[in-house]
Amino acid sequence: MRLTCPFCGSRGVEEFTYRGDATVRRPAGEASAEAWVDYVYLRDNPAGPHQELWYHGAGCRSWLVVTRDTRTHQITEVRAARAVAQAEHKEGAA
Amino acid sequence: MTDAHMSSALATGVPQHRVAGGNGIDAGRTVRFTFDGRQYTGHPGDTLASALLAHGVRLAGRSFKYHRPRGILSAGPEEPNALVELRTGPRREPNTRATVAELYEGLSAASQNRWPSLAFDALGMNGLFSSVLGAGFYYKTFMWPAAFWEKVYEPLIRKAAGLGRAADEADPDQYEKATAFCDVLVVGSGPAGLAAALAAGRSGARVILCEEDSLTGGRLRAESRQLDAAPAWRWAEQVRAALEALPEVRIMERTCVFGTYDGGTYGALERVADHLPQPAKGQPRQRLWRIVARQCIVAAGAVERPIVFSGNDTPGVMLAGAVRTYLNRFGVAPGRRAVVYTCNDDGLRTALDLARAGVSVAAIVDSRPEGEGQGAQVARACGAPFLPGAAITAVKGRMAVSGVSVRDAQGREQRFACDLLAMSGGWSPNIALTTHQGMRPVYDEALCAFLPAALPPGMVVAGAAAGVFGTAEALRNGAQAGVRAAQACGFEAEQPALPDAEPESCAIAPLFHALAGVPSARWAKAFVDFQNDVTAKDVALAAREGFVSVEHLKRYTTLGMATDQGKTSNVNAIALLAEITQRAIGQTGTTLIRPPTQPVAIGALAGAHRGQHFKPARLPPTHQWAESQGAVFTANGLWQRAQWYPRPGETDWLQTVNREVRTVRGAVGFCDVTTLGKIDIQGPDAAEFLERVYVNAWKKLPIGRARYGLMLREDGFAYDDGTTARLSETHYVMTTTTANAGGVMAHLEFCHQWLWPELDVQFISVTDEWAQIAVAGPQARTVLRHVVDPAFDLSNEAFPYMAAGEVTVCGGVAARLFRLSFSGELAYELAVPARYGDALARRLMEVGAPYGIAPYGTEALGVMRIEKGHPAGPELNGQTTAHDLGMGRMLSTRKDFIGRHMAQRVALTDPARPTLVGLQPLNPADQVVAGAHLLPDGAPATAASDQGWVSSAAFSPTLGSWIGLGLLSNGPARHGEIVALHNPLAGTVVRARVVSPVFVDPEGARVHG
Amino acid sequence: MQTDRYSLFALLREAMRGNTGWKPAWRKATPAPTYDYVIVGGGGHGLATAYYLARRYGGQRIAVVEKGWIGGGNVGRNTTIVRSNYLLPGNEPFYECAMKLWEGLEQDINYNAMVSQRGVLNLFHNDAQRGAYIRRGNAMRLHGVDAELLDTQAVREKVPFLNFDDARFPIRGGLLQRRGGTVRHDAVAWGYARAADRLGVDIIENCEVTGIRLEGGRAVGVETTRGFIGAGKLGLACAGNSSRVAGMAGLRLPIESHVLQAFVSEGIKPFIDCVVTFGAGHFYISQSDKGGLVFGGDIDGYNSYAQRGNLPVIEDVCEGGMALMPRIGRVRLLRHWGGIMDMSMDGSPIIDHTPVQGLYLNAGWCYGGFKATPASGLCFAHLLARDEPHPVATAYRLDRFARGAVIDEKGMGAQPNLH
Amino acid sequence: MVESLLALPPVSADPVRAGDTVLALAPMGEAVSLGAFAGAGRAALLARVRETFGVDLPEQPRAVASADGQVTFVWCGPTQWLALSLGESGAEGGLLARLRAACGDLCALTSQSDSRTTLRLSGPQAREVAGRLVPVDLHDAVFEPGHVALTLAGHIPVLIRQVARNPVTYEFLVFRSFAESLFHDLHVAMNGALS
Ligand SMILES: Cc1cc2nc3c(=O)[nH]c(=O)nc-3n(C[C@H](O)[C@H](O)[C@H](O)COP(=O)(O)OP(=O)(O)OC[C@H]3O[C@@H](n4cnc5c(N)ncnc54)[C@H](O)[C@@H]3O)c2cc1C
Ligand SMILES: NC(=O)c1ccc[n+]([C@@H]2O[C@H](COP(=O)([O-])OP(=O)(O)OC[C@H]3O[C@@H](n4cnc5c(N)ncnc54)[C@H](O)[C@@H]3O)[C@@H](O)[C@H]2O)c1
Ligand SMILES: Cc1cc2nc3c(=O)[nH]c(=O)nc-3n(C[C@H](O)[C@H](O)[C@H](O)COP(=O)(O)O)c2cc1C
Ligand SMILES: [Zn+2]
Repeated sequence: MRLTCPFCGSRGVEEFTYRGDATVRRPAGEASAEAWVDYVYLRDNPAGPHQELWYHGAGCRSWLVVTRDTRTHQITEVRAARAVAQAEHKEGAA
Repeated sequence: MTDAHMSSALATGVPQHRVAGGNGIDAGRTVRFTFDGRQYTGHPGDTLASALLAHGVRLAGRSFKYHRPRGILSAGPEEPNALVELRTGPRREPNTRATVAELYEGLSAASQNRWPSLAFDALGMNGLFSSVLGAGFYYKTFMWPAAFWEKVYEPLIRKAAGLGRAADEADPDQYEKATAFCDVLVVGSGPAGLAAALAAGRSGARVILCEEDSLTGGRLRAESRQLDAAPAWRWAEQVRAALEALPEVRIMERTCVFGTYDGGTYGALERVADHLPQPAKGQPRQRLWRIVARQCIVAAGAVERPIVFSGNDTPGVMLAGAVRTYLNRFGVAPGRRAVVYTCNDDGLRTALDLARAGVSVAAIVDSRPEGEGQGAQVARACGAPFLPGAAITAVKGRMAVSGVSVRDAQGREQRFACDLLAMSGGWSPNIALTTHQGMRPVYDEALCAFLPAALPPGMVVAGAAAGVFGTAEALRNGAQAGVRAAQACGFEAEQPALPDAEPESCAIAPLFHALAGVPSARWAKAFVDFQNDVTAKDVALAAREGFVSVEHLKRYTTLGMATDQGKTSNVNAIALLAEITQRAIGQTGTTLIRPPTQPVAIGALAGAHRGQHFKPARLPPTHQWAESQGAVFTANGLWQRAQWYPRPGETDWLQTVNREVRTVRGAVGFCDVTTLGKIDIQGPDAAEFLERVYVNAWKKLPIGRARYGLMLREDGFAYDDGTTARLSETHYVMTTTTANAGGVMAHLEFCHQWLWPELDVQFISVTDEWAQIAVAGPQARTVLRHVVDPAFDLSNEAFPYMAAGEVTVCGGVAARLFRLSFSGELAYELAVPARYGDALARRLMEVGAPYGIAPYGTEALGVMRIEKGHPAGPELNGQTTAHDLGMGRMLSTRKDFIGRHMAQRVALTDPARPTLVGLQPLNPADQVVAGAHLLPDGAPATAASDQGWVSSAAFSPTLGSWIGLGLLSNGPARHGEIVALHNPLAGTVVRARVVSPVFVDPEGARVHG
Repeated sequence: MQTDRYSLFALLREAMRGNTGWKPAWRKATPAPTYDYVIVGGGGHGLATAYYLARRYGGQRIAVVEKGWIGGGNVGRNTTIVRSNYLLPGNEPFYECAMKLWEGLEQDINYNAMVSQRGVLNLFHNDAQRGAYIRRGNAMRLHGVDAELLDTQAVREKVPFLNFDDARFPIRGGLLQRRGGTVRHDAVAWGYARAADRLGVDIIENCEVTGIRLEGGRAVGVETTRGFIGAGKLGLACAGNSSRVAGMAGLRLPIESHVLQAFVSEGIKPFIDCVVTFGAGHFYISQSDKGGLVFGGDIDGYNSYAQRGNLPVIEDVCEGGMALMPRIGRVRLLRHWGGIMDMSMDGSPIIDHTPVQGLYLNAGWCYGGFKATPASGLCFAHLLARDEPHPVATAYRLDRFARGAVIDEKGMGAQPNLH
Repeated sequence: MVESLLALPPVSADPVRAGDTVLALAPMGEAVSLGAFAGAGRAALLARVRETFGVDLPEQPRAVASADGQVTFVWCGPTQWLALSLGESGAEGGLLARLRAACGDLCALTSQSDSRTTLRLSGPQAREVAGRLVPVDLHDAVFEPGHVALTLAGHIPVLIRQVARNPVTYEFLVFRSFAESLFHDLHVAMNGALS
């Protein structure tokens, strides 16, 4: 499997580490216990397109949000996690 | 030829079966080899199989279960029968297919799975019991008495298991790996592959052409075919030369593409030196390629199918196409008098080639009714009797074919004497690479073949692999595939001029077995899977017992599970099952084909990283110096660290470690602690960032001070700890444990890039930048005074415990000094640029000598941290909480930090959780062992009384006693209590008192001294 | 007369009449409109559940529905290691229960599953690992389970062909459980299926569950590719696919689906006579009774429902193999494949009710559920029949994540790919 | 000035060769990492570097030389660069000091002089040898002098860059503690690549 790092280009999966679901969001400050359990433990785990976090640890050290089909391992999109988070942050702030 | 005749040939060693014109051998040169200890000769270009056949050797091996005598079935990698142990000693290679083992001078091979000899094999008796030993028999018996399985039955079964023997010693050869990138990967260099490579290569695309054989050409070398009115193999050689001249084309012979992986990655194995007596110095035996290709053209050809009939496994029964290969490529006639048995026109060509080579054709048996196909014509041309609509019902001969029984269209039995039976059940396209991503092929009734339906992205199939069987068509098809693949990569491509090929008929009528009308009792010797001895009868039995899914059939009978993975047997089995269950072949479906397409040596998949080089070694800056001191090293993750420094006269390690500890506690010692992770953190939000990743407070940490920090995981359990020092308003340097250095870095990046992108902060590892050396002991300051340049005030007031600062040492070397103590003594960590680490160690030895300085290793470090009750790896094992480690009160309630919320869950705050304590045996000589469990004194040794465990233990020379750290339920409330340390593995129980985990200097006077 | 019971005598008798009298191992059942219990998933756990329900809990009308052919999931593709060498109190009694059931399995179900107690040896390479293994071995012993600690010399005597002399991470010893070993994977599925079938259980193949019908918050049956099947109680045992199927009832689970690869070499004469795991790399190995080296290593580490993995892990596993056993360098890898497992958030399984009434869950077995098969079946049957957890499976509750009572053998936290 | 501590090179071996391809330790120089702060703006940092060094910090995996040729800026990630010079590390008026003056307020500056070791592989077989260990495409149309890749050489994290075309020359920047292992692995690959 190969991931295209937006910064480094197409690389073998051995350069990356996986962190899982990129759709969950860390609850804010005093969220409910339930919200925390959801965030830390519960996953959609879909068969099909999956948004997930990868870390280009052996490369540019960027965290990436990757859209990958869990049935075929085909990757349709890779974005820098920082950019995704920043966009959301701005949205949240606005 | 009779058996007697053959053995006389053996005795003389004359290759009596050579005929003229082998296009792939160098008949002018001779190569010697041995098989089962006998000497033979062959030519460069021969395989072991072709050379044996040239000598009339038929018997090559024994089958797996019934130990039936087996010969050579094929001329390629699909060979199920002729498996040998190649080479000897540590290079012994079991299960090597004689049909692809290239001959080299001195080659030595031995038959396998037989005892005492190939010709007489005691376990050949198994065949007599075949009706008992049918499919799945072992599931039905060997159950009584239960204890007999391991003692009696299994050892018996295991005696019979396996074929060849693995070497007894480590593989002496090297392996290598490499990655290659291309636009177009072409798999196979038959007419389709060559045309594809030419079309793509001429467009300027980067092309890799992989051919598992030693020569390019595919079937063009195997056939007596003409292209442009010249032998077809000459055309192959011309194309090869043309390709070689193209700068962006790379031809890789002896390279098998064995697997299709995700994202256009292909695995390939290059056999660099398997055709040589041994690899040249420094060279690998084999090389594993990871090929990254934008497009892949699978032009892997097809494999011929045997026909299922009684006795079809007798040595001398061969695939028709293989017979042609031996004739045309190797110049070997595998027999003197042959019968051809076919259901298709391609098989008939064998009769023509045989006749041309002077082999008499005893009969042509064609399953098709009179008038279908070209049999009559061919028979006339060979002067052979022609039997249309006929079937072979039995084979005569045990060690070799001596004749066949044929039932003709009228139902009459006829016998023909022969020493060779060439059979063709049609061709199965080599589609393995198209299925590795889970795609299932579909059945084509007209071609009698499974063809790929869906393909992995970027893959196309061409030539016989795509069911395009004629040479002219394969050429065209391959060229088109090459053009399209190049275009898909953005190149302008056009079809190359293709040679003229004579028309060739591929007409076929389905024939998978000759059993119609044969009493089923005789199916027993009608083999479907040769190597695993699966007969038509086994297929029927499995179906009767309900194993009617092809995947069940496979697993129940082991059909297709041998080293050949059913390349010659799967389709016949499917067809048989379809017939028995009255389904169509397509509906019955195939089993899933998995990588590798050909078995791959485990050594090659491992590559160069073996032995001491299994993993890279990280060497601390003082490594060379420590070596010179005679240090004993230990692996700490990838790091090699000095464990202790033995001195003359010390007889065991404990003595050494005790001395090192005493030196530190009594005078001064030093230890390289470079391996701790060091992360440089800078930015306006650095303090805020630390607040969020550590449980404790950071904003108020003064510049020039360090603080101990604890990190949790988001699930509330402890993750890592270390000290972080503030060097300026916006600049910190964090230390992590050695084990988690990489993980913490990734964690910080995660927090920063994903959780809190609004924080302005930067990280970089400085682990390797600084040689960090702990100098510890009452004399530490005194010694340091000789190292740190005089301008710097080292006094306790100016540079107290937990101070951090930038200094210069040894006359101007920029350094960092931290007053930290893991040992509990007056201690410093001095960091100098890594290049000076070695010199600093030497300097410390020099200037410290008057004070009795000694280096200490990780073992003494560990003893002292246990004496001080500092948690380390065994306590920070991912299962403990801050509370468990006695650090519950560090958790700030005034801020959010990673893990804060989950750390509050009931089960994490339960006071009964095992919590850090010290353990001191009542008898100081009683050894405390890490991993012993803590039970109330006098309680029975059962799990119900289990209240904790010893996490770390050491002999404390300071206390003159063994001591331990443990996690004990309700621990802090139990100081003073006596508990029992149970170690049933060693059969010991040690009584110990629960004490504070800080054994030495609990007030901390020394560190402040 | 058809032959039903398996024995040496039956084998001989059938041999004499051309093996024509054997009955199908299990009937090809067609679904009835409704059952008391419907188990989703014809893997080891589902089939064992049905068997024990029928056999020990007097279950009446029971069906196992399987989307493909039984045993085609993880039970049919695992590396067959069975052991009960667990550390944590939540696990150890359960796995020992499984081990005891393995020990009597063949006589119980009249099927030779080749339970082979050839021993499982876990190697360690440094002091920290030794401490951890001693802790584990002692936990086992306190639970009354066999465990032995071997030093380097003892390991050398047992498996002399390991790399002792040129190792980057020298072997310092090992923890041995002699009662551990291997079991013929397929036979477990077929044996339970046959035994359950004989007790009247309907085994319905090629029947994929596509929906869970809820009425008033209660699960009443499943929609399948072969129509609706009503269920008094519905039990999910669909390893690897638990999230998908539970999702049909609106549940989200603390599970990710991951691929684990496995490997088999060409058949060679036996020389490895126990299971060996390498403590300094990702590698474990045993040798099948056919002679193939069966080995594996770490998971690929990303969510997947494709039953295949990629080269980096294949290479990593083979590197581990060569580091440990350099004599297998010229032995060839014959085939490699993958299986999809439920990787749970703490690496331990779940056998529990769900918030949906009538719906029960058996999931989260990670890469270690084969050894659990008999106990998993027994405990799930117990839960289904009695509506309370079996005493050896009380820790496997769904709410343990909210409570923090996780059973994290490896201490990796809520990151499934690290377990 | 350093008076009495002897610098120890990170790799003990002398240069090795196979055929005409040579592997050697490059001289130790000065290396400083730049980590751009977000607040102050990346554009400002680029401008400041351009002002002082006469070159744009590369926005892609590239290495560029300063106008005076004394400093090379190597891309190291979306917000990081490595500045390399042949000067003596930590010297007054050295690279770190120059950078501090130029842009110390806009980025994190950290000495990496001792973190990184440079191994230089040069010769007709250099591409073949590098390709044995490095899983990135080094074809000369794709990876040219000036190109940089952060990747793995076998198991070892490296920054590889091509520094010359004739003969093909690469530099591997590797963490100092890994240098011996990388040297060994490259040496093995050199011998193997001759077949
Ligand atoms: C490569 C590999 C190696 C392993 N090695 C070991 C080992 O050595 N030791 C060990 O103890 N464990 C091992 N395991 C784990 C073990 O195999 C599993 O934990 C265990 O088999 C899971 O239980 P099962 O047998 O019921 O699963 P499965 O056999 O997977 O059964 C689940 C069944 O549910 C079916 N199903 C799924 N969805 C539906 C649906 N919608 N409708 C109907 N049916 C459905 C599936 O088709 C499947 O047949 C390994 C796993 C893998 C993949
Ligand atoms: N008339 C018939 O019925 C019939 C049937 C089948 C084949 N053929 C003949 O076969 C030829 C077909 O041409 P083609 O080019 O498609 O096939 P081919 O068999 O000539 O060539 C295929 C080549 O691919 C190689 N190969 C296979 N798998 C490989 C792998 N995994 N990695 C590397 N190399 C691999 C083989 O060694 C072989 O050299 C024609 O000459 C045709 O006449 C005829
Ligand atoms: C313990 C074990 C031993 C196996 N031995 C063999 C073998 O000898 N030959 C073989 O072809 N496959 C063998 N396999 C692999 C199966 O063929 C098959 O790949 C596996 O069950 C997964 O199924 P799949 O590949 O169809 O998805 C074995 C599998 C297991 C679990
Ligand atoms: Zn990157």
